[in-house]
Amino acid sequence: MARIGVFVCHCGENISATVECDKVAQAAAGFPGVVHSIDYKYMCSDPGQNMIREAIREKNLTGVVVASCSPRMHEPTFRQACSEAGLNPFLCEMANLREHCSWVHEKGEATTKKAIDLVRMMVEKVKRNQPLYPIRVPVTKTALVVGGGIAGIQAALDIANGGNKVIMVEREPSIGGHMSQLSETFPTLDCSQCILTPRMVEVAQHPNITLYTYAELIGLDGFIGNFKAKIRKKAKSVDEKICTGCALCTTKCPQKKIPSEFNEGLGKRTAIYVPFPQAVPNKPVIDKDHCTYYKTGKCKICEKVCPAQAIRFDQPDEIVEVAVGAVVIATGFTIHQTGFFPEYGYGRYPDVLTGLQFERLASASGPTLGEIRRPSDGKIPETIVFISCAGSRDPAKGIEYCSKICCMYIAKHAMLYQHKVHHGKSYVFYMDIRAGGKMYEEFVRRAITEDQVNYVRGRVSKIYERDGKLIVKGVDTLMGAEAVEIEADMVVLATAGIANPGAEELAQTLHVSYDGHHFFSEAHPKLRPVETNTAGIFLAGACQALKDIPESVAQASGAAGKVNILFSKSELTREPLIAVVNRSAPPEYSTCVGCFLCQPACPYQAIEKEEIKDRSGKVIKTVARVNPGLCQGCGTCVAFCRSKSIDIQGYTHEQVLAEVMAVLEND
Amino acid sequence: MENKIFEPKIVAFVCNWCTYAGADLTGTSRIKYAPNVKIVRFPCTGRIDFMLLLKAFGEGADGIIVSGCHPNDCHYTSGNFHARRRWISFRSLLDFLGIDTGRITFSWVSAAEGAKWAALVNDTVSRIKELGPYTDYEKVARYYEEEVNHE
Amino acid sequence: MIESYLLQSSSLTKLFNKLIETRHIYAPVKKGMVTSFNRVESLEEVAKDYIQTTISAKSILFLRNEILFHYKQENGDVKIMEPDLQRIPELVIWGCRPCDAKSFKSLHSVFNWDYKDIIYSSREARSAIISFSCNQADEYCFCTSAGSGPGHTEGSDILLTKLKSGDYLAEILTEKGQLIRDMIPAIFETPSSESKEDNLARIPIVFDTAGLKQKLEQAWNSELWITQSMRCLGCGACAFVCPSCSCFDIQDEKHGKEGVRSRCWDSCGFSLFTRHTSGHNPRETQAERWRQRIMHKFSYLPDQQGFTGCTGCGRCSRACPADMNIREHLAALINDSTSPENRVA
Amino acid sequence: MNEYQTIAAGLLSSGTAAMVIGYSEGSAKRVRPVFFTRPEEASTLVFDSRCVQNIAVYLTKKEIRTEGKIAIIASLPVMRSIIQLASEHQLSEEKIIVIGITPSGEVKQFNGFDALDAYVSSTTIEIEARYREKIEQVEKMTLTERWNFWKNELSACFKCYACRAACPMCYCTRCTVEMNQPQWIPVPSHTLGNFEWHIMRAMHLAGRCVDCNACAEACPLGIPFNLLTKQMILQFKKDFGGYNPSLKGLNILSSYLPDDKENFIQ
Repeated sequence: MARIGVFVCHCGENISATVECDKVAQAAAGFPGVVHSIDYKYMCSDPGQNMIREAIREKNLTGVVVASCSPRMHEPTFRQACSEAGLNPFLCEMANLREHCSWVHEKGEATTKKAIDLVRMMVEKVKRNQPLYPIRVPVTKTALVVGGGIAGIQAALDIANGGNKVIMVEREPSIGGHMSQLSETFPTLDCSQCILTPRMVEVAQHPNITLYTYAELIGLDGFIGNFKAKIRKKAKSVDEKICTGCALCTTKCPQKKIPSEFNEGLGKRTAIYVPFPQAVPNKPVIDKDHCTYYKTGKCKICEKVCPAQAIRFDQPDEIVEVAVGAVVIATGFTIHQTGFFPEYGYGRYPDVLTGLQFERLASASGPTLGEIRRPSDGKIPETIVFISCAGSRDPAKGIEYCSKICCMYIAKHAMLYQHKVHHGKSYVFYMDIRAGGKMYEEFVRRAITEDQVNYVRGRVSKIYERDGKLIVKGVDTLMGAEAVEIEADMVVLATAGIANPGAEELAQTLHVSYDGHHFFSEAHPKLRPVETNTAGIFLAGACQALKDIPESVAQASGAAGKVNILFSKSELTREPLIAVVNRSAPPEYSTCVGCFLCQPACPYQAIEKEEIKDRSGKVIKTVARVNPGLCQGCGTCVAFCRSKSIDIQGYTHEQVLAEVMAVLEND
Repeated sequence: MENKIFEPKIVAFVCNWCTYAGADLTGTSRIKYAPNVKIVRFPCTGRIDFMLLLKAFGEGADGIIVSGCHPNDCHYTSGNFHARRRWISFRSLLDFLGIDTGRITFSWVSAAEGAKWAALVNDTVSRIKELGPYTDYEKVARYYEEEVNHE
Repeated sequence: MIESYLLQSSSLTKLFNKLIETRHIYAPVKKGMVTSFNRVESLEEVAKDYIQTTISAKSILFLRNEILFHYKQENGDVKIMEPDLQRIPELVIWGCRPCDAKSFKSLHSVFNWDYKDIIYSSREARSAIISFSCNQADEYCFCTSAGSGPGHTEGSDILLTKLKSGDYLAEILTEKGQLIRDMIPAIFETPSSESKEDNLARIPIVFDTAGLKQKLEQAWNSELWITQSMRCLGCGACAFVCPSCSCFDIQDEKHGKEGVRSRCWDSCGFSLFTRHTSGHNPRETQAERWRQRIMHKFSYLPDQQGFTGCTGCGRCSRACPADMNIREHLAALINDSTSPENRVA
Repeated sequence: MNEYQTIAAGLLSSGTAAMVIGYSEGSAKRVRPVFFTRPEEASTLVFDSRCVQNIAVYLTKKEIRTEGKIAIIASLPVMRSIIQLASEHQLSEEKIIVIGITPSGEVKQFNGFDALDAYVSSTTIEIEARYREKIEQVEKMTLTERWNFWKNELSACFKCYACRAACPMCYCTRCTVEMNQPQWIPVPSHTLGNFEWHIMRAMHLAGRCVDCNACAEACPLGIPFNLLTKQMILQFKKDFGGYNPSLKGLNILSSYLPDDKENFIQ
């Protein structure tokens, strides 16, 4: 028989001011199964907790109801107290008399009566509670970092330096990401590559990091601590072990007109190529789509010139499966190309550039070796216009959000231009200047005051070409919406940052949620910004939302910290409030009939098929099984299961039905 | 008994992460509302079995509130989406059977909407007060009373 | 003690009206395709043309759901309140067929066997059965093979047989019948010479019950249980329309601090009927449950009570969604030649 | 012998199928399901408008056991049921041969579930006009009238569960009405117990019912509870844009769209 203890808390006067706590305790004493019922000023205090512990020991309580504040506040406190007295912590429930009763109702009979009802409800629930034990799952102390940009690099290094193994997967032939393309960085104007390259090398050389470049994640199964990742290593057609990285092949390749991705199409590369001189690993790959041999079956010049004989045309793609305990997604972002903008010429004008293209022009390693020259004719632009919010904050274009980094990089671009073309004139069309960040506002001010960049508040409605000039038509809203027309030599659009193509597919592979713009969703916008809703999968950098380098690095370190915390123990314990499919003796084995309609209802792919076999190994029945590592305890499957074969611990059918019955009971 | 003002019995089925927390916020903000509503906590609206609504009416509830996270805000990503489908179909079935769906308030109340929770409760209470006690369903549940009343 | 009278067709209303002054009358009422015994207020409500009602009259005495007692938790104690049997009204079951009337015998025997069920008995004591002989039958009827017949008198208090003239031959069969006659003696006139038999439906005998019982004793392992029950869906339609099936379940229902314990119909055809808590089911397959149904009616009850638990009304066959025809199946069992060594399931 | 009889006999004599499930003449001009294993029995097969019992129900019964394949004479509703059952992992393709008879009387033998699925997907479930009218009639009633209508109809139910037994989709080995910890549905056949049983039955068939009408045909008391599932189908077509069993689709209640429309959530 149940022996329930009820402990009614006054919470100072927080509860007792409107609820007559002594009456509640008295009423509870009369509930069937209640053998102990008291009220006290502060149940959460040491003496209060002692009362609970003593009562458990002295009266052999089989369940405890603490009628006090919200369980979201003190449930761990009281469960701990019960546990210390030898009662399974899950045999303790709380009735929320403070947030849901005393604070929201006036003093009176009805309020006390409601408090009694709430206590009755929890007494009936706790009678049906079962002792539960935390779920333990082993942890594979290897992290998978998807993406080798600055966020991925930072996360990998932090995890690796924490003493854990890392497997990094990068889609491109080299790590480095967008940061490697940048000329200088705001607000310090230090050289991007100078600060990034050492980190890239560190990744390559770190004993704890395994790097897979030119590789993609194609599958992820399992659950926190125990994932199995499937990675496709695309054939590089070069034996990396033998290749010395001399790059002779790249100079001899007859295909020389391929637009360079690294240079945003402003430069060319060969079919066998190293994306940029500081690439890590610094070994070439053959781009099969452009290679003459792969296209025509003839050429093989690279093979002939390779002194190390490292070319392998017949190299296949390789699928590797790795066991990992956590995943950091750091797949970054991309930007809209100029072709997205009809009003700015649909990308027809070669001198209308994106911000990233301008970065390449301004970069010493870029196609112009750092000189700002027009792609069309190589001339140095005398007048340059920067347009912010190209696509961003424009619901008509489907992008409501601010791309966040543009205001700062436009200021940087304008400054770089002014530093390189002293006599040039630069204009910035902007909606607002968003320069929140350490030294950011000062940086923009510097552009305006020291470098004489002309900031025009207004939108550009149209760009068209006239006599080799780009005519930029806009308005200056600070001058009374006066029409402005500028004859520019070059226009740079701060095009909207968007999710990478394939982000949606990746999210589905990883079973993480994503927003309407295909950025990955964090578990909580404020309090869990680096976690996803799938335990063990974390976010770093711009794949979650646009962010600049320091923010990406900070989030990456945050994610790495989370991973290292996860890896700090060899076993993981989780609250056992998870769904369970019933099992019974033969011949039934389970009331589950294996329709598996619960599978699509589960947001976590936690429902597996289990074959029940006889001694000879013959399958008798296939039933559902909830993987305790994956289940997060939402209970959607429970409400959906027709035969009620799934139940959820902590919110069982018996418990919730008893609660409903009890709360509506007439006195 | 007859002179007593009708105080409806209302039970609320809410999810732990949004509406339960929202109701906590109503408390911490000291916003007052009618004491007729009692909350039963669930991990997620996805967990709320449609049978529980019938059971509540059978036990004499005059009104029911079902509330959880706003779409896209579900702690479990999609439990509320599943719940929404369930309620779309269940509500239509109840209505077809002549069970008063006007007595069921469905809502999304986030953890930040303490004031919305109070308003929702008050609206529901005053609406149910206007409708009066819900006896149709309870009567069939307490079918035996007619036979045993004479005792 | 049979007394025969002539009841003019016009007297039927008089009899009905007399009875309804003091008694509740239950009679067949037709609604759509379904005819069932409902409480009626006038003879017009009573169905005119029916071979057999869809549901038998048993539900009047053996309620679908009978409250055995009502309880309340009070001051830490439980108060039990039993139903007031004095409140059971005097009632008349009007218009049941001879096969139905006979079936009350097996209900009576079940509820008075080793324990006298006071609720059933009180209802039985307060009810009188006025049956009507059958002048038509359908191909499901087999009363003549099951110890009953279109003019069988057993179980009825009064049996009315409609004569060619439109008048009725009234047979007063019991004291209850005499009491009714004495309520309105004027309408019970001297009978004519017209033979009762000539006014009864002709229902061929397809097997003889004693032979069947003998055969069944050897038929435990017959293959027929399997082949016949193959199409059985395992529902309870046959048992619930049956006038003599008496299986029940005891159920508690709780509402807050009070509740009821009730007795409700159950069926041996349900797989749950014999299932143990462990999951083990001594009647694992539908074939075993079908065998139980037949054996119980035609072998066990005759052993225990001396009569069969079937009166050949044919309702189960009419109601069966899979066309399990008991008459046909019984005939097949009689002629069964499958080896007794073949085990069921 | 006609076409389906010939096919059935052929399947048995070649050993391709070990058993044929179909219909033959029964009592009182009714038809009944038959199960036979000898080719010569094929000539007793009938198929006409009387064949409304959904014999797909037998495919999941543990009593129907054969070592080899089962061939089934399948009307369109039976074919739909087979697809729905297959989508719920209840049937294995290797064990079943479908001798389909289309509403126009064409006999089609299907090799594999994909072909059957393609055929079933090419048809649509349409609620018959007479039921649509009845549903509209009920919908037009006031709330109280509707309640009284159903109270009157459902209170007649004596819970023989013929509706459940006749339904191919009710294959659970432990129905929720049989669950007693807790007792979700009252066992007695009083009005409440009947309401809750029929509400639950309808909800459990949501998105699964193939509208074969076998439940209503089986009801010995002629209770029009099939209106519940039919109304639900009409509603689903409106709310979720379509309704058809398919191997590819997801069950309506275990899936969702982020922009499902409703007008009642505050």
